[in-house]
Amino acid sequence: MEAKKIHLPDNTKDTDRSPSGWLIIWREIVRDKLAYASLVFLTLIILFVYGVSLFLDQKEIVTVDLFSIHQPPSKEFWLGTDYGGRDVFGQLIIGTRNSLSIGILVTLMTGIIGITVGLVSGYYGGKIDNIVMRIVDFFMILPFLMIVIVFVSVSPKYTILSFSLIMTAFLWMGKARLIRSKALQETELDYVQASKTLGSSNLKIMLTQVLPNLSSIIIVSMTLNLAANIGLESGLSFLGFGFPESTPSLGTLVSYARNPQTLEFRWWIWLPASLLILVLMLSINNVGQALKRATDARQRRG
Amino acid sequence: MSFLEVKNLKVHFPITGGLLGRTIDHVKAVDGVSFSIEKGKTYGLVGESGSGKTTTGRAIIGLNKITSGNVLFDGQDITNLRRSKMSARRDIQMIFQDPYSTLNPKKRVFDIVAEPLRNYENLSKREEKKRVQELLELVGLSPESIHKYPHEFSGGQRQRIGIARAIALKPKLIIADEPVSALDVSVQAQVLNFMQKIQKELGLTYLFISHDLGIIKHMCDRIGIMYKGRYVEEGTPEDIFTNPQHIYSRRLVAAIPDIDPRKREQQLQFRRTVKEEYEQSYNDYFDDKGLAYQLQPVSDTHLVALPGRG
Amino acid sequence: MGNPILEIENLRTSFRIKDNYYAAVDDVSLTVKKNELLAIVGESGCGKSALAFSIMGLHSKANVEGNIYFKGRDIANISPAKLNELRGKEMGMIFQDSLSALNPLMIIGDQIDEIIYIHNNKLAKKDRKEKVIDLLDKVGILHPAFTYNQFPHELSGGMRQRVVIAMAIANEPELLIADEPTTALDVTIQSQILDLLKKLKEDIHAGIILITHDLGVVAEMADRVAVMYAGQIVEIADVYTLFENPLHPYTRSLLNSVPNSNVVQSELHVIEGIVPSLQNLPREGCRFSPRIPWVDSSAHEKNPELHEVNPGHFVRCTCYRNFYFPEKSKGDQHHVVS
Amino acid sequence: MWKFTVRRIGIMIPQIALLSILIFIMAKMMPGDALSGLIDPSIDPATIEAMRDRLGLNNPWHIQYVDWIKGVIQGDFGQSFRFKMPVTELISQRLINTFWLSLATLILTYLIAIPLGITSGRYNDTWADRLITGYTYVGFAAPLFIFALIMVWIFGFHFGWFPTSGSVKPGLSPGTFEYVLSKINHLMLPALSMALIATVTTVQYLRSEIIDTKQKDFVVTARAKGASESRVYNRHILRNSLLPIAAFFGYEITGLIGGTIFIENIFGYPGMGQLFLESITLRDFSVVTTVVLIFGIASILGALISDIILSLVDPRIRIK
Repeated sequence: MEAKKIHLPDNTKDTDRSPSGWLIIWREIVRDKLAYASLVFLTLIILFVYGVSLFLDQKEIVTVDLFSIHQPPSKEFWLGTDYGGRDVFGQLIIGTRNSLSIGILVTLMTGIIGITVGLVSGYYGGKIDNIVMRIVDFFMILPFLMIVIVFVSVSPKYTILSFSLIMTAFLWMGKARLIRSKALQETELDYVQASKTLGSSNLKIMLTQVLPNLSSIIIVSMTLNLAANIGLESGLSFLGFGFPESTPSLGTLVSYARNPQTLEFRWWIWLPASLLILVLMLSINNVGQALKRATDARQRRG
Repeated sequence: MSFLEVKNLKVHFPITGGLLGRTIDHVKAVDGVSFSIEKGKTYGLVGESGSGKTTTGRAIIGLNKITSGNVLFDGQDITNLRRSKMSARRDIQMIFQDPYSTLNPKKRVFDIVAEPLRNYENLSKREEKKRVQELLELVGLSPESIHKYPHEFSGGQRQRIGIARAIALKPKLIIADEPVSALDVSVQAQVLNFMQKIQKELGLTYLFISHDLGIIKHMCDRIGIMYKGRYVEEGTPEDIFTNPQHIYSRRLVAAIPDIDPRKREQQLQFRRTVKEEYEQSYNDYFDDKGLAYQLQPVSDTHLVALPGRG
Repeated sequence: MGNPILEIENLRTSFRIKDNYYAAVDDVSLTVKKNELLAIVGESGCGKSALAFSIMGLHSKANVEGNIYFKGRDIANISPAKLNELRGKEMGMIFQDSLSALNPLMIIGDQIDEIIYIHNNKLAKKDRKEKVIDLLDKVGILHPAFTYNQFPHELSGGMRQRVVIAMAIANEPELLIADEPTTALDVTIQSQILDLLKKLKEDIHAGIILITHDLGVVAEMADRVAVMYAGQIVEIADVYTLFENPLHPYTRSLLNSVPNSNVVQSELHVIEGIVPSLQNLPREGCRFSPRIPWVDSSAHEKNPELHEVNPGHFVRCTCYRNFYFPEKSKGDQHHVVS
Repeated sequence: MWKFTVRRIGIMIPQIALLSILIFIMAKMMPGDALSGLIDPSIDPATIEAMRDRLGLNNPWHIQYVDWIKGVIQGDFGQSFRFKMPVTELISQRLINTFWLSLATLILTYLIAIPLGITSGRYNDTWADRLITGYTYVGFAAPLFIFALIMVWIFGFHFGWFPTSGSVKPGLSPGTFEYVLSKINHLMLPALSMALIATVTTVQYLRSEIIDTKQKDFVVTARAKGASESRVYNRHILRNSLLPIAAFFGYEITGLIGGTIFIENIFGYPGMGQLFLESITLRDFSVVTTVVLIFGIASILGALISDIILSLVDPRIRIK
């Protein structure tokens, strides 16, 4: 009766390995022209910025040169100079590199903390989960920007590292909440229960069973977070509470526009940085949204 | 001596509330259940939603914490035994209801079926692959499909993969929690027949949990009926289906639609009588909380929850 | 039985998957008479729900071809406004999942009130409320005035299904379509709902289409039965004929694969293979042939049609004449061969 | 309903307590204290020390905390050493300005979000939807401060349609019609800039909510009842999708606070956000503490309001 082996209805040979989830997602992204273009653009920007900045001397760029204040774009200064006579183009390259680096760093740190807390909280549930989530909820309500500004202005030895630590300290909660709710859903599914009855340890189930099922949501939210974090960093730098003064940043360049004269008449100082931030965030978001669509579609099919 | 013995099993879930999440009350999902299963037999646990049948099965295998009572397996007390000491537990495995969520969608069939082997047996890669392929053949799937993902299979096929995984460690007892409820009628038959076949071949004992009395009758050697966490009746299929004693069992049996359209009127009549009887004698069969009494033997094989004596 | 109130001719309902259209309902013709309960039985994916939705005009018109005559009028090709006059008034529908079929943010009373109001906005609010409470009482809700103000999630599954039924019969329709009305319910609740439907059938004299996968429910409820497989009707007969003298191989296999509480079966019959998905439906020849490979292929028709083998008993394809169950011995040797 | 509200308020109280502790810790981390501003080389350090003692600044931290809380409850937030006046007086006008700015932003946010969200959700996959989705894409990615700068640059400086700083034209007396008009004129551009960005998430949410609801079974039920398409939309789809949106506005407050810091800074609008930045640059920490406390409590209250509205709107939440 169930005598014969049941052959699968599709036309692929049985011996073929089915394409893995990531391969399918990659195909979806390539098909999405806007996202693919964004991805290519991002890759080029990153290569360019990190490559060129190797040849730029940061010290020289941030040194004040009183003889060339507020020069418009020229052959020597592609994007003119700022009020300190510093080359805007050089600052733009190094600023982009710095902004990207800190965005990536903060995203990774919040990711690691958020995933760990969310996974443990969602997997075990119960009392631990209750307490953790109450704390997370509390921090989520707080006026994040203000508190970060206060900590930035009172932290004694202020460096890039302390800046990213302060950002991380108040940014991991959102990720924790997201991961926790997904982990909770997954943990209720039978495959997790099955693993328990098959003798797998909790740690093993969390890492090898639940985590892979969160991977698409993690990658999507990390991508979107990266964009948000770059925005936050440049926003804080714009207000003067981001990078230390000696370190060029896109936000700092934009902040020169707080001078009405600069805003009105010297567009070359602030507009390129503004547009670059905008385009960077748009591209990263495009990739993120495309990833989201791709993973959603895959879930539907699965 | 019985193979699996459950003594006065209770599983209570706390209801938390208030600001501090204090425990206000308990849901008595399973409230004093005792039964035993003999080796190589199939024991059916029936009940409607909320009867506690699934919780009973999950408590035995250790997925729900047992509040009180004992579970003896092959003479050994396995009550609330931690999973880390599961070497004693590899003999009990479970088949789950939902063929879609029971397999991890991100894993290939090979990894799914090999999971228990990796936990308990140190096999070389090659041995492992051979074992997995053997298991897949045993459940009637082509051994070449080990590199596929679960979503490439139909419901019935997935359920077979679940069974392959459950029998990988050559268990002695399998707890089957509504194994065919989510499947179409024709596929149900495939899985049920298959379960009977491997039972013979591997000498398995089943605890078969279901809401479908037809399937229970077809599969089981002994049946227990649960209602709100307690037993109302236990006996052979003969006892339960031709001579149900408890008013709830009678109502349950009367509710099964008869497959013969000529018996329609008769069935309707029967159901009406039982319904009246149920309404009239409800208080005789249930205590003031609407729960069943203790089981009392009415024959060698037949126990019914009746008031009095206990 | 009376005159046909519903006549369906060559209905075909297709859905788009990626770039192609696939027919979920293919060449279905049937009639329902007044006072008659027609059961449509089949497994998941056979197209029975798509058929029900097509009759109610709930699928986009572009997807539906063929004619559906309701009291002589072709409702497959009428304007939405005209269709709305019929829906809910002369045609009622009972849905499977009562929790999702009810608006979670609206009280029960308002949801039933709405169907009365749409078709008779002259009735005063007070009278409508009275009518709703009467309806709730009629479907066996114990405290109708209280339930009127409750939200769907506050009711049990059985109670909610009663509400859905109350809604469907609010305007005493002449055609009632019940799509798996008891599938989500426990057996004891199921039997109560079925009894309620029987009672209502006598009360409102409607023609009823009952869609189900449960042969027991069919045996208890139906006057006539249509068996669907892969989008087509493979057999139609009155209920006694169908259970006592089923002809189509699919009907016979299905009846043999259910555990029957009346006879002791050592082993259930298994229908080989799987129910094909919409994209994998065989488009030519007998759609059931891949699942009975032991029957000689010459037994099938090229373009299987419904044949009237006895008055009122239709069977699709000629393969039923040559169908037999394979010998049991063939079954058990599978894992030896590999 | 009442049970839920009481429980929800019960959650809020520890939140406020926690907030006050956090702010107190921040205040302690800030260099200097109430007397630092007074430091005058001619005063003997011993005298200052004595004053410190008298003011309780040398007490153990928990006593200081209790003292501070007592003051706060009585409306005493201390002195601003820069402006040499009580913080309460200093912030009152600023608070009103920020309140109007926030209110205008909220109103604009919903005025934009609801029609766009509905159009985009109801007619999804049309050119209108694509246009709106495109806008939300850009709006979601664009940082507020850059968008606001470009708005000032174009509409403030280039076209000169709107004033580029202040909250009212100097020289007008409060109460006159011109005064009110000038207020609104100063409010428009900042509020619009903030709303155009803040509304994006609401548009997106509304759109996906409508698309989701469209596919719900109860919508099929409504059609099977014979309801006309407009009735199906108005009574079932839009109603069910708009109700959760109504509850969002409490949560918007947290977002608004971040927004006002940028917006008030860019538009030179004298509100709380600007005061905050000024005080932190001037190290006027009693003002900073007060602003953070007020905004923190506003956020907590916003979340409370949202949750209560949600429980009113969605009966399923009340039960839990």
